[in-house]
Amino acid sequence: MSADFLYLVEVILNGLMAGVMYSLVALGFVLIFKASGIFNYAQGVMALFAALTLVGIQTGQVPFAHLINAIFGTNVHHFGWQVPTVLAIALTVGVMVLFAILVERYVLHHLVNQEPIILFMATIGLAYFMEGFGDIMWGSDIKTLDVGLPSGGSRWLEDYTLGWAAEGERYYGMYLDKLDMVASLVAIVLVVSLTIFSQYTKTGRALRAVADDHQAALSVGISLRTIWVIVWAIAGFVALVAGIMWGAKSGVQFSLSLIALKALPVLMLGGFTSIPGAIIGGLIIGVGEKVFEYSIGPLIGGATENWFAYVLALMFLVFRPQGLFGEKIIERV
Amino acid sequence: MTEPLQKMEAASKLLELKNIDLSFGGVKAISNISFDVMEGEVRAIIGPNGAGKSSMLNVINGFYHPQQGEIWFDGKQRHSMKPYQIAYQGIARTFQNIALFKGMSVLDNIMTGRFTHMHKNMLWQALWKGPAEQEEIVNREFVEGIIDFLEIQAIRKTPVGRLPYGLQKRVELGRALAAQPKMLLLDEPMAGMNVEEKEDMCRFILDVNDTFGTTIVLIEHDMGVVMDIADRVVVLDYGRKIGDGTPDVVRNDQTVIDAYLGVSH
Amino acid sequence: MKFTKLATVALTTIAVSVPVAADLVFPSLSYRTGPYAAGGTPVADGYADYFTLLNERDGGIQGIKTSVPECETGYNTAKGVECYESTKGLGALVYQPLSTGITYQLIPKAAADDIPLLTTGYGRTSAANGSVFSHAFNFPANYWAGASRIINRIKHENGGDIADRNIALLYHNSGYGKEPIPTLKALAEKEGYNLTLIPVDHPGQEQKSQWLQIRRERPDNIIIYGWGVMNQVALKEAANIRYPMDQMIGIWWSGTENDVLEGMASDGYKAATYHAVGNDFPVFDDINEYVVKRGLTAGDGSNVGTPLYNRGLYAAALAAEAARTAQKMHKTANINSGMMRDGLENLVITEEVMTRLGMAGFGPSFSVSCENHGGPGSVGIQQWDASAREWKMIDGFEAPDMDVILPLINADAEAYAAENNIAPRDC
Amino acid sequence: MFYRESGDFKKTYKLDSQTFPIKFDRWRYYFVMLVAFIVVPMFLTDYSANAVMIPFLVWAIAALGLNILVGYCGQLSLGTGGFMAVGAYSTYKLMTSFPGMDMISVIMLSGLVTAVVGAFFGLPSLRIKGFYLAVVTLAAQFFLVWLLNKVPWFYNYSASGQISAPQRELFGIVVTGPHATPVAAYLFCLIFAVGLAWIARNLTRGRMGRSWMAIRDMDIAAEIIGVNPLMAKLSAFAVSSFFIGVSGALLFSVYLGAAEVTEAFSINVSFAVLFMVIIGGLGSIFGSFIGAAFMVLMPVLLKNILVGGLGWPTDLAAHFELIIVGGLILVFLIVEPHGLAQMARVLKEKLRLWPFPH
Repeated sequence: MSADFLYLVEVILNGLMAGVMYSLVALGFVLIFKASGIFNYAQGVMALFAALTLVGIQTGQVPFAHLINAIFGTNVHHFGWQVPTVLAIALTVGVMVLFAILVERYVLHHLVNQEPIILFMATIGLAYFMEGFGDIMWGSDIKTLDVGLPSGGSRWLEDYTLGWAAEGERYYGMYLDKLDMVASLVAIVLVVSLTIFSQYTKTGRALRAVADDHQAALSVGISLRTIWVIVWAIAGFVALVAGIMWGAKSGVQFSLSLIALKALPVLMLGGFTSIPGAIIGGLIIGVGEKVFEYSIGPLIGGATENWFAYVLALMFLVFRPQGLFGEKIIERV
Repeated sequence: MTEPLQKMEAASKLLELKNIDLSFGGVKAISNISFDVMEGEVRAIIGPNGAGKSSMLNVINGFYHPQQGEIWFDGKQRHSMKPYQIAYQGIARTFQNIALFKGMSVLDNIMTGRFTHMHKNMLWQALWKGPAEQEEIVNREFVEGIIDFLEIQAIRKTPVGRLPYGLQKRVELGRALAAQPKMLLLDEPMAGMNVEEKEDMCRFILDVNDTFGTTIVLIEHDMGVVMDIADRVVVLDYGRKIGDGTPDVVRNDQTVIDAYLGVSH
Repeated sequence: MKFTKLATVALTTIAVSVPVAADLVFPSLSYRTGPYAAGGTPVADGYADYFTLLNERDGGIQGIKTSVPECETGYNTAKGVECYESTKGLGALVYQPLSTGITYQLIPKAAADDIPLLTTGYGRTSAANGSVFSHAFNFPANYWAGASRIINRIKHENGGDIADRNIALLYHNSGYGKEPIPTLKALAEKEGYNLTLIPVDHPGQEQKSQWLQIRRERPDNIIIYGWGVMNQVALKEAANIRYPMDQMIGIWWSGTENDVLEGMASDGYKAATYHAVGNDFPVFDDINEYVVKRGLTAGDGSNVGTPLYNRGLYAAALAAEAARTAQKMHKTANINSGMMRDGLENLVITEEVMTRLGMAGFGPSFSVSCENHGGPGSVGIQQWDASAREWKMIDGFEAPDMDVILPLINADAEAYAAENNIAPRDC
Repeated sequence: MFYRESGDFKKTYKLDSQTFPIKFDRWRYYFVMLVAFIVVPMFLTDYSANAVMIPFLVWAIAALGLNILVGYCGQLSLGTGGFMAVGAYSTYKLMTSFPGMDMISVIMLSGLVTAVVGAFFGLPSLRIKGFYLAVVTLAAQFFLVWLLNKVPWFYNYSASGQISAPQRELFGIVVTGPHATPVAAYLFCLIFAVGLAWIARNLTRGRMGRSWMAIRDMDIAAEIIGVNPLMAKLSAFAVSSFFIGVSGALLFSVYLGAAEVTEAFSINVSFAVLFMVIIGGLGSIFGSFIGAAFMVLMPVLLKNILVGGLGWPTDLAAHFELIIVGGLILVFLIVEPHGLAQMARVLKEKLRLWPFPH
């Protein structure tokens, strides 16, 4: 095989992996949109807050340290103990569930049956609030996240594929990042369990009923409160997973909340209401973005990923205006 | 009895549908239906639910494009035209479940009906003072005429979303009338109304037909209303025409009775 | 509309607080929040701590206390302009906006308000041409000097000849990142190496396709002009594809304590710098004694001696030295911003001056003149020693390839002068 | 009590369709205009002009433009940043290649250029609706920023891609560049803000506005009564982009003086202007101004109170600023989901009946 072909395969594989990382973030958006028709702008900030909380608990950091020092002039920083990873993750999930309960009680409870644009506005306020709150609680310096995830390229694969290219061509073996492989496994497990949960369990069906019409679901006896708490808790968990994967890559800091931008084209392509759509949309965007950058990017100056992802989503949308897997928009007169 | 007939011979054919076929995917909504509507006539379309009445209305005003058949309006054959182009030809309609613009007041909703009659371009409207305002006032007077006609002066400025069902139906009729149409399509205008409101609506329909001379195509379930005000009636069942003629002819037609009394096919 | 009237009246009363009598005001436009907080906080701490040291140890500069009003810009140009306008009235002597974007806004404004700008190691490179930019200074070094010095370092490592070597520039796809490109292209013609440009879009968290391209093309050297999260991700991806760390050289904004990885992963990574690293200088003993022990540090005192902290400290020292020069020139301790401009324009930093400040060998010695506001542009090279977990200076401060850079600076300055019809001063 | 309303009947239709039918409102409007044009310039300092009033006016124009598209026509757009960049860069090109051209026509032309670009990116809106339409405008946002950053012709081949506004006068008064006095710059922006507000007012109450609102509420019914959906949507995109282009031009030439596309016109700008429109109130001219005031002035006011007044450390103050702004958005939302303008309307209704309950 020629080196160019192998390079293309490598780009496609890495594109798939990147797509998985995008869809991890997109999953949180889909979950909340599916159950409450809200486009949750605060999903990125929730991922940041979850990752900050995890690192904070793990390294025994004193929450609100900066605030306490400013008010009481003390100089306290760390409790001094190290919490094992699994316990830290469990505690963080607890914090996210608490967050879900508070959001439901103080925000969503008042906004039953409002138009989506109003609920979208609520998530904007929530995003600003969480951004400031997260920074005050855990400080805004860069924290390294060590959850025992493997990092670095997989040496075995590089050596194994070293000899594949035709002689005389510069080829250094196929490169795949171990972290991405782990992320793909986690994503697949997550998607399968969420799909099963939403299709076949009782609460899953209730969740889909609430998504279509709040009042109709209420009239049938589904308690909107518990459904929304469950959904926001799951979305919080998905945000934690996304936070861990992206945090392990670039360290936990403010710009982690910007990963939400990467999820937008995936949502547009895969449709807002389908969990498989989030994964397949992510894969298509990931591969499309990387292959375009690999083939045409250098000719027109590079860094084309950002806008091409949207152009790609746009191409699909022109044929199916509600996304690949979204429900068909039926217009009855 | 004779009076509607004279009206019929003198008038010319306003609308003619020739063997229309309409299907969604495999489902055949309308199969091979032809009928015509005379100018100035009150034409009723009746039939059980799902007979294809609303689909027929949507075909007339261009929202659905039939797979087969010809549509002749005002003497000209209509090729594939977009709904808004058909509105300019002078066809207006009301909807089965009210399609009012909830974000606007009653007055604005009816003024929107005047859209086809106002022509000042964007720059004039941005300037507002001068021709654009003049045109606005002329159209406002016409709309005020309709508001008086429909007796809804009191609710002129309230947002449409707040009105009760009966009044919303009236506002929708007002919007359709504002377009000064040659032909008015009414999709179950009296559904969900009590007797007194039904009488008002019939009075309005007949007044519109008499004073403005607008041809009316009416879909209605209430046989009493249909028999009273309709000049001619078309009966549809499962997408096929099973009866056409004056109300008396249709009332005694055996196939129509079977369709209504539910003889199994 | 009513709401805005209330806001303006409330604002004007607060903003125009009475200027503190006769303090030397050095406003600090810092960013401790937002995507670049980790980079901005130590620099702001170093800047404020040096002036606290002067107040505590010497009672200010020649007897006049210094005050450092801080204003949060979050590395955002609109907030930067707002901070400039709000602190301008307090008798500000010099502005160090710490962001290329804000510098471009302030160059015309500061010139009109007769307040000098000092942008050591960033900002608009062609501000080095003093005759066009009367109020902007960017000594001792700027981006083009850094780029040229890095190329000289690569030449030095390869016996002086880098013809048809492949050098890649990985840069933040913004004004800051694109600044060195003209210089590197000019040097490419002169030295014969071929340059590939690899842009990374903000925020730079996802660089997979860039590093796959690097892995395919295997450039001999990579120059990094990054800022924020982009640096950490770049070094992590380089370690992942096992790219040799000692063939990578970053500009000073990509060679800080935040950018290097845990463990041995980034051992050997080099970066250009215009000031020394570490804290074995007498000035740091004073900092510990007069500032840290008395609990007056602006931050939590943990970043003293890190590259970013030293950069803030060095910028403050240069500003203080310029103020002292202005006081001597105008024979008054109470100087205003116009006098400060003259102080900056006649600043002379020699080895004796540095030893007096307790910073012998901390930075290059240079002198500023009317037509050369950029100084010699001498830059050193530092290397990350992962085992000792600290940066080490491996190459002294040397002047860059001025005969390539100077024409570029003058060309760009003349274009700016033509566009804004400024008559260049004849120095 | 405030509203002497009884007996205030309109005899002609012309009077009935006034902007401010109630006399008290008309007087209040004249008073606000008096304050804006005469009183504020008297108390204008450098700080209050460059940090408070001019940004408020510039962002109000952008919010006005986006409100026409999102509030009146129902087409969600996240491309505001990109369109403002087009406005700014066309101003820069016009100013540098035609130095003689006066500032008003420069700004208007930039608005027209942006209107054409906006209409082009509005084309797919015929097939795609709702949140999915946001992708079209997001593609526009990222593509325009990438294009203006990559093609050196747009920034006259300067090294770093930064563009700075040269000095220009209008009727002999310096308006752009560093020597522009705060009053001149403020009044220049104010003329545009008030003029464009009136244009928006007239457009949205006439035939064009009704066709937009018809498309927003139920586009099938609108199409059937004669509104050509493509023309309506494209005109909404064009007019909205004209406003946003003008605001981008003013942001670059008068407010900031220099701009760099990836930083000054990033995706955050698109989100910020969308928040202004939603919080201010969809489909209301007054809402756009109030939304802009809230999102621009609230952080500045909080900063001055927290840092200037209470002397907090700057980063704590910045974090609390976010918390307070986020908290206020949530509180306003729960009290009145339809935005501040609706809250003002409800307040006005109460005032008209005050002190009587109904």
